[in-house]
Amino acid sequence: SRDAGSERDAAPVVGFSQIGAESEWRTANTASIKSSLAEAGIQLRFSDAQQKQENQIKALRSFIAQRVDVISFSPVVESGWETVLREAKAANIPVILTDRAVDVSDDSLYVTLIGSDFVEEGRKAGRWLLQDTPAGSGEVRIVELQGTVGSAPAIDRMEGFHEVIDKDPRFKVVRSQSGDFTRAKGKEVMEAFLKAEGSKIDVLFAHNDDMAIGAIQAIEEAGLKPGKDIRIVSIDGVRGAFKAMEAGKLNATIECNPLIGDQLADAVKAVLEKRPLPKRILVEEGVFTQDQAAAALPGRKY
Amino acid sequence: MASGDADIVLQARGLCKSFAGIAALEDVDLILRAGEVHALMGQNGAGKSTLIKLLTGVMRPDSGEMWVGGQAVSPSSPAQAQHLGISTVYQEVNLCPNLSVAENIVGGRYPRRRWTGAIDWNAVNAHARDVLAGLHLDIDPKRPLSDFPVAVQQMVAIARALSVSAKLLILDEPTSSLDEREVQELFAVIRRLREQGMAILFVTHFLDQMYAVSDRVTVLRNGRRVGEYSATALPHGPLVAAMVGREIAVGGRDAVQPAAVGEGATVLEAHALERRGQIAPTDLSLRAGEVLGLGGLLGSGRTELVRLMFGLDRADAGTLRIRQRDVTLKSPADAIAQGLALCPEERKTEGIVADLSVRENIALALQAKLGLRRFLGRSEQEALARRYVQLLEIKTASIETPLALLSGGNQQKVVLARWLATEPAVLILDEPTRGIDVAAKQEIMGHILRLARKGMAVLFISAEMDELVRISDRIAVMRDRRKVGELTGGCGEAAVYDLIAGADA
Amino acid sequence: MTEIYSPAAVVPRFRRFVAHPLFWPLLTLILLVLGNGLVNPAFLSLHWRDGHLYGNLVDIANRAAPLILVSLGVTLVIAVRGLDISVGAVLAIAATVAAWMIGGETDATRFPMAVAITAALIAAALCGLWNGLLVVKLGMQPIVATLILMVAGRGVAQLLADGQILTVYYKPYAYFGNGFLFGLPFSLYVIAALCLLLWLALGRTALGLFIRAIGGNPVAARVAGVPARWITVGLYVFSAFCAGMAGILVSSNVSSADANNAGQLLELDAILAVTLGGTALSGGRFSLAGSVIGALIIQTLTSTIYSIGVPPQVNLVVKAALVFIVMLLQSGEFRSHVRRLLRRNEAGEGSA
Amino acid sequence: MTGTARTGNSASPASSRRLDPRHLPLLVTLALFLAMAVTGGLLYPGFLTPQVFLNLLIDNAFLCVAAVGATFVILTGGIDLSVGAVIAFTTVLLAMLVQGSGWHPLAAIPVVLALGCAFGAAMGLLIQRYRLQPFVVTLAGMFLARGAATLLSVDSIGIDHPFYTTMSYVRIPLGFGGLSIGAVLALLVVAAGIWIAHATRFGRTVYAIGGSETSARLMGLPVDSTLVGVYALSGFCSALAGVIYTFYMLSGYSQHALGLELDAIAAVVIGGTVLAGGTGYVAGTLIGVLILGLIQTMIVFDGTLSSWWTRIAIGLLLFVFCVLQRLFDLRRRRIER
Ligand SMILES: Nc1ncnc2c1ncn2[C@@H]1O[C@H](COP(=O)(O)OP(=O)(O)OP(=O)(O)O)[C@@H](O)[C@H]1O
Ligand SMILES: Nc1ncnc2c1ncn2[C@@H]1O[C@H](COP(=O)(O)OP(=O)(O)OP(=O)(O)O)[C@@H](O)[C@H]1O
Ligand SMILES: [Mg+2]
Ligand SMILES: [Mg+2]
Repeated sequence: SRDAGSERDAAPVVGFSQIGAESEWRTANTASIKSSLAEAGIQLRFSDAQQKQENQIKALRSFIAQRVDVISFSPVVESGWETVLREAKAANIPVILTDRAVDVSDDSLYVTLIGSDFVEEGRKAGRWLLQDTPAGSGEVRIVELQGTVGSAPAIDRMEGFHEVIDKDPRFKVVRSQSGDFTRAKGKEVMEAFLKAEGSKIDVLFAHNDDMAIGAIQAIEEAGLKPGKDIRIVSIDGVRGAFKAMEAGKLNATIECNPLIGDQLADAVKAVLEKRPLPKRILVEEGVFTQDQAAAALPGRKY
Repeated sequence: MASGDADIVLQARGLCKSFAGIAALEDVDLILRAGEVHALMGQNGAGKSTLIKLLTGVMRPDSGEMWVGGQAVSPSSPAQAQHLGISTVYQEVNLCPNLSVAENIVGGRYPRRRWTGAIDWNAVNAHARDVLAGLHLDIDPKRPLSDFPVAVQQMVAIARALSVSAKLLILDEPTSSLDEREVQELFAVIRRLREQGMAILFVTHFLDQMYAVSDRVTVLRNGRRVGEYSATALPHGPLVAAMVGREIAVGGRDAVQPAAVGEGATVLEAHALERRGQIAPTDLSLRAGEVLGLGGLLGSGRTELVRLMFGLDRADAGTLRIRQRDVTLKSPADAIAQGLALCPEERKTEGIVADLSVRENIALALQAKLGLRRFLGRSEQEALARRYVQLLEIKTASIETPLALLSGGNQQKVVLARWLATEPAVLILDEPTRGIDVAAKQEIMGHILRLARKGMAVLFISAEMDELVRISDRIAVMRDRRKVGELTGGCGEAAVYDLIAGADA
Repeated sequence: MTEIYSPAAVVPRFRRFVAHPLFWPLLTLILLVLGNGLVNPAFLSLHWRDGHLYGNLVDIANRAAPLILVSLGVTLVIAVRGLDISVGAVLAIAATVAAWMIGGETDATRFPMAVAITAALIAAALCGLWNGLLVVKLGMQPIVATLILMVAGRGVAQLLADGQILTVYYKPYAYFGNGFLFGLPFSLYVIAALCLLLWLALGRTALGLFIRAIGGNPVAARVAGVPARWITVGLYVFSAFCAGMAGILVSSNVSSADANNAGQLLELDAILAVTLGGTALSGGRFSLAGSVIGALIIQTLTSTIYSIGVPPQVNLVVKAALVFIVMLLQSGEFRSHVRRLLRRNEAGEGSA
Repeated sequence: MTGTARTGNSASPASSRRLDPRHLPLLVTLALFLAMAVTGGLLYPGFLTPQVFLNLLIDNAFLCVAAVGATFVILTGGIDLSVGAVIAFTTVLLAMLVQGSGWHPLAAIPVVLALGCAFGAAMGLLIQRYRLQPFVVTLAGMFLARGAATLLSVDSIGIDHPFYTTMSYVRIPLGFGGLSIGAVLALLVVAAGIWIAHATRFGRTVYAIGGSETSARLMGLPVDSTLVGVYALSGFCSALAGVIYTFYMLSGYSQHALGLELDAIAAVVIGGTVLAGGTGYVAGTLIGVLILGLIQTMIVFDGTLSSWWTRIAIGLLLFVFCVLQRLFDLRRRRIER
């Protein structure tokens, strides 16, 4: 086996385990990581887990067997990492998390977490809705398109959103159903909502842009005007969402920034140089509305 | 119990069974006694197998009663029947092709190792070898059953039934795929068991076999019991009359007259055809208008040879000429396009499509010959099916009945009809009359001869030597996977046997 | 009991009707729809809007269209003792090819739409050819042969799309999945055309007979001269072709091709539809009409779940319960078991 | 008399003792596995280390256990699609019992095992009693089990009971590396599976049913109870796999083991078992699992593949493997005939 110490100066090796390639967001995330690490002169061992935690654990074990210098990964879920992270620690390989936290008893099992906060995204969507709704308006009937049942973003975004709107009795989520984060399902479920509720829907909250884009089509086919008859807020901030906002069909999108490559590269360098790092590195994210869309669109990378 | 007779092993009274309103058995009585071989006779579809299925718990009777050893019983599964001491060989080989021969014999009653309780495979194989040896069958019991042709499978099924120490042994047409010598082995065993006091129920279509071992006969006709007779007191004529319901002449050598053959053109010519491990280089030629018989013992390679000629297997060497042109047959479809037809030996695996109706089964080969686009259409298929159902006297509720529901002999007739319907130039028949009753067999033989006289070339394989000798214009004899000689028609059975035994002579 | 009170002439006809293999699937579908209507009368309402029919039933038919297409193909593969679990991946490939070839950010197309669609269908058919050859030439087990494409196919689709969801802005493309012709969704005409084609192919040629013979006993069919290998390959091609058409419908419906998610788990739904329709997975016995009904049952189930508004975490349990009920209803053994129980109860009450 | 034709055909005892020709496909599969491993070793440094191969077992222990259960089902000609869902349900229930209700794991584990077994038996009963197709029944079972898991909890629940943490970290030392408890359990299950398949009446009835259900019935074998038993066994194996999964993950989550049933079936089939039933070996299933694991390991070691190339590469490796397997098999058959 090779001598990790002597090669460290030449080209440090990072093993990165990605969740998968389930959405454009994820693809942009992967691309950002790949290009930033390459620019920084870091060698990348990339592994795709196809949405399965066990695959991620297998990948981490292989990284340990290969004696990479740093391990980084976006955990599929929070729990279940204790054992393999201990193995990494025993092998003296530092771990950097991206995207979301892990639930471990011992904080020292990872160095830092770079990423967004799904609960906060849900809250932002809720706050936007509060702001956008004129004071003194009557009941606001909301339908919600959830992400894949049981998935972390779905659970957290729902939690954050409800945390905000539940405080105001005017807001009522009348229907909530999973659209699996896809356009096709988003459209199909929205069709069913429209049939069931008629024109009594005021707001649509979608856990991601893709479902919102699908739902917009369903709303148009039902003869209603998306963005006007039904206000729509969703999360992610992909290009398609900006286009929809430009056309006035989507009201707001909460950015969830996948471009964390540079921050990851910096963190890797810091770890290798044994510089201290904060336990949490936040990613810059904003809320975009229709009036900002046209200006922001050309600059969007994903 | 109805009768005080102590040696009655099984008694059945008033058994009735109907399928979808059509009676297969009506009010049938049967008495089987220890130390007696009881034959069950009847035409195809008379209800023999159905009766056996009722006795062995495969099906429940609609009405009627049964006693075993004086106890009223109504077995609801074969396992229960086995518990009652009834051991059965069903008409179709009902074993598991994927399991080894030994396991098929022992299956369900495995010897165990003392400590672990695990199956003792050495004991299993040894036991199987013993049972097989009792039938003078020397095969490796560890090989899967599917490695062996039906004849051997049939012997294995018999071996399984014999390996149980039962009170009653039921054999449904055990001899239909066996040749003379195997039959003799079986009869020797049957006689031994009779001496030991076992009751035996035996179904066959061969009258001489019936006379050879049976003490009593029950005759069924159209699902009704015609009567029970003592075998010695019932000569040929009355027996057939009881089965068929009218007088017919059977077995006379002049029943079918092989007319003198003209010199027809050679239609099929095999030259040094060879497949390693199966067929040594063999020549064979076949002329239009003749019936060429192919004689030999089980495993002499007859089936393998015709498979090569029909494109079912590829030859390693040698040539095949059809109508003076060299051909390479890649599949049966090619052979059929050349005007060949092969009625295969193994009805269950290569013949019937059980889920399809009688009509579709009959039309299948002709349709394959015509191709996808020239579709026969429902009415044409119906006409075809009707014609052959009538011609071969196939007993079926309707031509739309799934073939699975027909009796064994009638299934065989359907497969035969399928090939007759293609009106081929060369018709190869591998054991075509297996399981077909006496009366029908004569009709079929006559029909085949008539076809030959009209110019068809027929290659005929049969385990029944007298039938072979009677119908063939020429007989080619095979031994040890090669042709050892040819004889002309009417040469007599002895001559064929001499040739078969040639090496020893 | 019916036998006693109904007029003698009606009984056999009723019996024959009940005995028809499609009776129970059809009854299930009708009960499902009616049940929905009871809970929510609006479910059954159909009205005319912007020159076409509008309502849940139209949605169900339209939504079920891709599943119906795929189920038809899979039915025939299963009928010859095969299995095709690559349909979802093939659907994704076809959708991606079509979307990529039309492509672009604007209304202009990269290739003419007809070319794009033809290419997508050809790509799908080639996938089927690949499956068929693996099964027939190499004798691989159908499930592994198609597993290979199931795994790799989606990768190929993502490779073509570079991991992006390809959005199609070219308006006419949206017609296939969204358009209406004479008031009914266009996709229904696609289904109708395919059914007609199949009806002709199976009823007017010997194909139906051959397929059932191959499924019933492949060896016997081969001995009888049926070109079993070619037909089998052909059916894999057909199945993939159907998946390709479904891909076009799906991608057209949302005006985009999502290589990763399009047709996800479709193979399971398709096989479920096929089985609910009465086709035996062991081959031989198959019913195309049954598969259509099966697909409609599945889509109605899905719509039911949406329209009765169960929380999403209960979805699967509800679906499971409904599938169990549907299955048991269709099982003759179960029905006679229930009948026996009822009769015993009646007898018990009588004696008491 | 008829000896000429017969004795020529019986295999000579010497050769049959040396190698049963029916084991040949298994050996070919094993040889291909080794060839593939060597190829990996040549391509990637650090690949041919003992721990990498032990990891194959550690990381796929649950798959292995579930696949052994699936092998029996497939041998009867059935299929069990509920495997992954039962695993997920087991993990969630275990986590809730241990974490939420404070049960000791040793009390909770028998409960979930019994539940898994009962669930399988219930499906088996439906299949056997009402002649329902296994595919639909177990698919509905899959919906039900996963739905029940989601109902119990949508969140992923971590388990930090000391018993669990030790089960998770302990490595049985083998000199050249260590095996986890789960891996050892998996090997035991494989051994038990081989024994059941080969040396018990239940196992042999399974093969007989796969060969021909009607024949098995006519032979008087206990077909009905065996059919139910086979699904119960598969349910038990799935639940046990779920237990091993919790050792492995220290968490219970309704989305665990998504699509694992297909991996299990693939492992069984690659291991040489025929989906139509009747032929195959439990040992082959172990090799099948290892092959799937090896393919994944090779891809991680490569480390340059993007997500979609990963899929394509898995497909290609699967393809190469299956083609070689088939070609060897076809050759063997030709030689044997
Ligand atoms: N399961 C079934 N369903 C419908 N009809 C059946 C069924 N089994 C048998 N039959 C019919 O019952 C009649 C008797 O069949 P059976 O098999 O007992 O005849 P057999 O005397 O054994 O004839 P063979 O000599 O040809 O074997 C036949 O007409 C057959 O078609
Ligand atoms: N009695 C037997 N003992 C062992 N093997 C046999 C026996 N009979 C046939 N076989 C097997 O069958 C093969 C050849 O059988 P084949 O069917 O070609 O012979 P056949 O002359 O057509 O016999 P049949 O009269 O059964 O049709 C042999 O290779 C052998 O394996
Ligand atoms: Mg019979
Ligand atoms: Mg033969």
